[in-house]
Amino acid sequence: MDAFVQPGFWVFVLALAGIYGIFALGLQIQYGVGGIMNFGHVGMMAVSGYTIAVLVIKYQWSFWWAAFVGVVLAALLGALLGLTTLRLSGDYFAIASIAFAEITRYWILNTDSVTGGTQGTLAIPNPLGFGGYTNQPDLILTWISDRLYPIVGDEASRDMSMIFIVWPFLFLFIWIASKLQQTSWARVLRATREDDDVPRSLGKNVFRFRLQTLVIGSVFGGIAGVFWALQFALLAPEDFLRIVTFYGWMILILAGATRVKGLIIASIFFGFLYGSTRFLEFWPLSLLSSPERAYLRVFLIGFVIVLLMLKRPQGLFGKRQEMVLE
Amino acid sequence: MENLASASSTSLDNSSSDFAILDVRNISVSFGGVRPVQDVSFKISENSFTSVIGPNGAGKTSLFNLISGMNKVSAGEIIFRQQAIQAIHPHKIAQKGLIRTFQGAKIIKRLTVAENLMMAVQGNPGDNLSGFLRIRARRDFEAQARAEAMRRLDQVGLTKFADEYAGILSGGQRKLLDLSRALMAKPSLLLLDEPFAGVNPTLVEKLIMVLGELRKEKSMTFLLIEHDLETVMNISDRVIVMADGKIIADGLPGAIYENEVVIDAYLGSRRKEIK
Amino acid sequence: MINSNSDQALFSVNDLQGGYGDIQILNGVTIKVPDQSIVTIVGPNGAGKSTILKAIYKIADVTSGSVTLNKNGVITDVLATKPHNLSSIGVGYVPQIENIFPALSIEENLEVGFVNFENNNLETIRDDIYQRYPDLKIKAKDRAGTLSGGQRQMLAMARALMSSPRILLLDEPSAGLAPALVDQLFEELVKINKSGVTILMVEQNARRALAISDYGYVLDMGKNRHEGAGASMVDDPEIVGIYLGKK
Amino acid sequence: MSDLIQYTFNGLVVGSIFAIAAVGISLLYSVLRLVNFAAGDFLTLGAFLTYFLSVTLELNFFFSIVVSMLAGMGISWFLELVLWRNLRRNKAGTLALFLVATGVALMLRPIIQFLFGTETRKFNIDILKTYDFLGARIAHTQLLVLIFASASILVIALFISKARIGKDMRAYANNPGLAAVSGINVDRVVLATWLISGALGSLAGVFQGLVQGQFNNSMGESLLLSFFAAVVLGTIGDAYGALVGGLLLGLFMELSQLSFFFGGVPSNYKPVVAFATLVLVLLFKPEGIFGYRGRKV
Amino acid sequence: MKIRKVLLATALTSTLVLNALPAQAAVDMKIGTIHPLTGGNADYGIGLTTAAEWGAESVTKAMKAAKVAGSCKIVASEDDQATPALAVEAATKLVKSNKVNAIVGPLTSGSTLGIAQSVTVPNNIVVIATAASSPTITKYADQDLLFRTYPSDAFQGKVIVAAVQKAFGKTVTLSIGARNDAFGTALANVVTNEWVKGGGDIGRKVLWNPDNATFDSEAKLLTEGSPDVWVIVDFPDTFAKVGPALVRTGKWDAKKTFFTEAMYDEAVIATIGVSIMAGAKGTAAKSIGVDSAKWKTDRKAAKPSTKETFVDASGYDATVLLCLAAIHGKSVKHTALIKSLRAVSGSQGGPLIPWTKLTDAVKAAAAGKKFTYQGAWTTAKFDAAGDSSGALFRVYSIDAAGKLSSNDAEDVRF
Repeated sequence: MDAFVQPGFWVFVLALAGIYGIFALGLQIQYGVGGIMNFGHVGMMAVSGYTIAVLVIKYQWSFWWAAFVGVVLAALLGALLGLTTLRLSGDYFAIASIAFAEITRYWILNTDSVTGGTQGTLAIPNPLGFGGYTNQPDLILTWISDRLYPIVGDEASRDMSMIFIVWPFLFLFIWIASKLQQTSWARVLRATREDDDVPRSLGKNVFRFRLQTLVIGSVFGGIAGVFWALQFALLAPEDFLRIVTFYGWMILILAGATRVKGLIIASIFFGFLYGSTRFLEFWPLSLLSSPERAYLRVFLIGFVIVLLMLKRPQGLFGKRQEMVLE
Repeated sequence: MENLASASSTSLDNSSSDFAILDVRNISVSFGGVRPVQDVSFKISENSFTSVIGPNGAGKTSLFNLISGMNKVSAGEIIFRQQAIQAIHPHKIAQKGLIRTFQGAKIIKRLTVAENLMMAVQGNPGDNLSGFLRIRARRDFEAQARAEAMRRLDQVGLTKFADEYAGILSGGQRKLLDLSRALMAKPSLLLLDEPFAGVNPTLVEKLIMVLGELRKEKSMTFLLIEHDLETVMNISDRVIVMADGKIIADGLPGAIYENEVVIDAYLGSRRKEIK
Repeated sequence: MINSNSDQALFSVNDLQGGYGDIQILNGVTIKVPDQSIVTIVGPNGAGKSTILKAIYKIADVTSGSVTLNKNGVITDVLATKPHNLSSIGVGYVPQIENIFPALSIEENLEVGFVNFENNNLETIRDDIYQRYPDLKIKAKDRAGTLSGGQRQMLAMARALMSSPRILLLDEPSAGLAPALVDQLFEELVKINKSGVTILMVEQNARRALAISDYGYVLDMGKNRHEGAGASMVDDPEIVGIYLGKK
Repeated sequence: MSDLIQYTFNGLVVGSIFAIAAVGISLLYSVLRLVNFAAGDFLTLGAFLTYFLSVTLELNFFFSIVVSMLAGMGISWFLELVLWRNLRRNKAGTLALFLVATGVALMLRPIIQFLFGTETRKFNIDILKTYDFLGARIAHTQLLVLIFASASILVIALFISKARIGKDMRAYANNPGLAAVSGINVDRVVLATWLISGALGSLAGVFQGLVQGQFNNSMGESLLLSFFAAVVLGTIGDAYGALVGGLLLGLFMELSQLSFFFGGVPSNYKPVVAFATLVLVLLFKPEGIFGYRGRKV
Repeated sequence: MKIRKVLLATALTSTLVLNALPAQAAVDMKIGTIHPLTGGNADYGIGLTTAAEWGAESVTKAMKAAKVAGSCKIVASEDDQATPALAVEAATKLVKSNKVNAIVGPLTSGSTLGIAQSVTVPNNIVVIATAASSPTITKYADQDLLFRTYPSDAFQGKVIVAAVQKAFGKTVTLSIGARNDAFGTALANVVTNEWVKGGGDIGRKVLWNPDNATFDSEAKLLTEGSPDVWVIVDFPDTFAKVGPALVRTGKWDAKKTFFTEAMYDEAVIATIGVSIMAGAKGTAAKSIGVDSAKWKTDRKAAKPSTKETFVDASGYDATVLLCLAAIHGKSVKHTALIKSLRAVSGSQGGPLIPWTKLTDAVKAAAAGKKFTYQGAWTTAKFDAAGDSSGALFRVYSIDAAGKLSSNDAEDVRF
């Protein structure tokens, strides 16, 4: 219990939750507005994260330009995914998108000369010897934590600085997304979620609207990738397994598929759920060995999503109608 | 169908004097062996009001699907304002001013009533992502669209539902909404697919009144699918009768009424006695 | 002539109300189907004809009213019976559209319709059906999706007959059929009826259907509007009025 | 030539397993519109259970397989009762089903690990014995798997085409509305589908375990997307299609390594062949090899 | 608010200071572990975690026997599923919540560098990685906080190449097969480079995905062109699938094959199949003059439920070294730990004390003496980069009965 109430880890969890929140916001725009079930979202995060690492380490770009290019590439990947497979209906598209993300991951895994391959970004061929890619942003993170030091003392950390970077962005993006949701553009998309024929018969190019949504969602996936890269300072192909997309969906469902603002609480809730399962050390669980407690953790994550879909498919904040009326 | 020839001879060629806004030339369609529309041709002149009648399965809705581009013709041409439209996307056809409604009133249940209407307004800068940044233009357009929508709602008595989900509307109210939405698009040619079916008589009268007013404005051409001949009689100036995917009669409403072919098409012909 | 109000009616729909969700289609419909008869329900579009049948099969919702089957004095509450059990109590149904399994062979379509009672046998019934519809026998191994419209209707009927029904519910059997086939179809219905199967059909082709019917009902706006002996209604001007909207 | 035979054999072996797993997934999809993301873990479970019975408890191998198939059926049935039935009643949409299936997979995995451990296991069978066939090396276990898997495929195909419940399943998948009104007991069809897919999952797991020689607890999960690719290739929801799609995909994945195929795909890209096949099929022939144009996808 | 905080802080500090006074003698070492406990590599992670826990227990027992006050405990064992992001999460939890003084693990190089970059280096936490072999770790600017008991690929690769050259000559053709992950590809690259540098030819280089459905096609590729010798870089769980496939090609010869230390385990050889492995050779890190077989039997007795893997002892040594260092420096502060780690691991010489005499080692550490701990896995002798420089490599061979043998005279040292 003593360990449980220490703030440091929760600061990390909160920073990570913010990143997941941005990640889930991308899915939210795609699904909540456009009805697109993208199960390959993690691919966008991988692309932008890796782009940053490669450009900074291999070509000594500025982090910020690299981040910009990373997000653009994530958007392009979204466009490519959409142009090729968005004609497919719901579940077919979902399966195709998983395949897309897996192809991306395998490419990263097997292209050592660019991505560092299995070794992760630390093995990116680099003319200057070993180097990370976060030197520039680290200056900012340090600057923030220096400002925080007088207030929170030793709790000032890189993670806490990350919170001050990630969360304002999350709030900004949620604000933008909620504005976006009120536009006539989103109105058409919400219509396509129910029926293609009506908007089409009223002169709306449904495919273009969908594609735009997919790309915008991918941009948020890409931005999440930027923060992910910043938070972890090292990327490896194993970080971008399809389970990560699943976590994004979990947050989305917790929030209620169309509740943008619900994402804030949902991200925190998910982060807390995910983080707190590392503390299953009290009696009687203490009787289990540490590996056994690790299985329990995975089990619980699965159990929560199943229970949630069974008992409260509309999420914490959504209306039941929205899940049922699919 | 024995009297087909005589039925056709009663048809009026409305298009000879007026400008034909729609010219359907020998269109057919087939799906897996079924041919819902077979070699259908007709012209619709501008500012006219034409009704298409015929029993179930006659191919009326299939015809609408072809004209609006929802399905593609297997053969034939469709000319809308001197442009061939049979091969272009439905949304492009709509953008040209050919708007349709759907049988059974397809409303978007999870949009509000007002949103359903506002979606139909053409030329919205907000339809483009590039328009997203033109905040002023978008806001002005939305305000106008909203005002227009409220006007339409007032016309059909749905004002109080403006900000409710359209899903809560009753069947008849959905029909009103569907019709109003199509009108919001300011079409030059409006295809109405059974707008009155399942609507109570008072509402039907209201709808007919709305359509009548629009006719007076002389800015719209109507093509209507309807079963109720009395209604058809009241508003149309021409009736096309379809059966088994073909046009079996075409003419003035009054003439159609007495047409034996039409009555046979509806009630089934009096054929040989069956023991 | 059979008295339609007879309490001996094999199948009766009593003051049925309902529709789809909050859209009310049926506003109180009463239909009596005497044993061994053919009864036809006609009426303009949207009158709620098909909805009656759909309500029985839980495709449409019922808000009030009842449907009963009186088989030799044993009365069954049809609405309380699960749709898939209706065929085993002797009710067969041929929906208007999508009434066959296109991906299955004709033989399989028939087999799927078969219901096992104590003393009937799949092969015997199927042979019987094949005798009646030689066309189906020729194409027995083909996918039903390859059949023409008329053959499909035939197969749909045959499939329903595989369950040896006491009463057959038909939803617009002539819809979409070429005129020549329509005649064949109605002749076939008479034959089926002669073999002891009661028929309740909903039909658009009012004259021909009424011509072979013992009794007819005209519905309008979800209510009984008119009824009478089948043949007598064929030339009834009132029906023309109801259909074409003349009041 | 011997290369071609060798790779074809390898492909057929893998393909026959893909086929068996894919047909279970495809049946579930056609009947319940459910994309079963937990299918891979059912494979693992089947393999480990068979291992436990036949190696740890030293029971007869075939008996063990039967028991583990029964267990697969039992678990599927249990999940149907507590989970899927309720979700259908709640009118859960595609997304809900996707997420629940993934959730079930997340729950199954640790259970398997908890029950059977993390170690690599192998069945009591000689995995080294090989035969020479026209210059190709045919492994004894793989030959056995190919024979038994082919037999199973035949049985499955026969079952689907001949057994009454198989016909009911296809009828229900083809036209659920008509199936309900023509006397087909829908609950029975759904239950049968779960039982079959549960049994096939276990069976495919045992076969996969035999082919690999040794297996650990991530065996099934890592093959899941290949199964999906097989299902899509053979037309989603078409049971026969899944059988053929599985075989074709297996062949394709192995033959792609031969040099005549763009110089041979490097083996570390082998899974990509499956994913790319999936995307390409969806792209150019979304209806699959057995679907017809106009089928809604 | 602020005043309250200051007061609280003062109160806390004073109690800490008061409590800390006697603790100067009795060190209270808290260690956390990070290994994959679920997922594909869970086998190794669980083995290492259990071994580490046993290591801490053994030291505790030895401390009691040596009448040394204090404690050395594993306070939490975390799961990272062998992914860097989860390792960072786990490390953050250990450091921030459990307030550990040092970390044992992770298994993989990616995770190791991930936690170093984001967590342990910024927070001054000493890490001894248990199986990370990437040469990059050597170069990493870790402020001397990152150690490892597992030999770098740079060593191991050279050792294998030297062994192969000695047995088959420098100019023969070598084919290399490796699992397609961080461990396999990195070592395969080192071997390839070293071999070419030595003047040899590379025949085939085949990388296989550990979770492939079958490996027959990969095996076939690897045997094409009849190379003179093979080097295989794989873990037992995957090679258990690849090995039979290789045998079935009929073209592969175990006698012409070199493995890494992953196969230096008779139980592993038995699992994979003696008939497959018989005649093969390999290189494995070795602890000078230490009975590793005894360690395995002892561990089995202490922790019977967990299956052993080849690398387990690395976790044991890492934990024991950390405990000894804490006792030696009488402090859990990172600066002291770093200094003492070198003092007890033999970097500065001193008498050899094997792991079987832990009580002696604890006594020596408590007395502040310099000595060389001979681990069950390795004699670490941490060098300036924190790498285990004392590693001696044996060249082992597998006989027809699946027994391992090696000749001390052939040992290679770096």
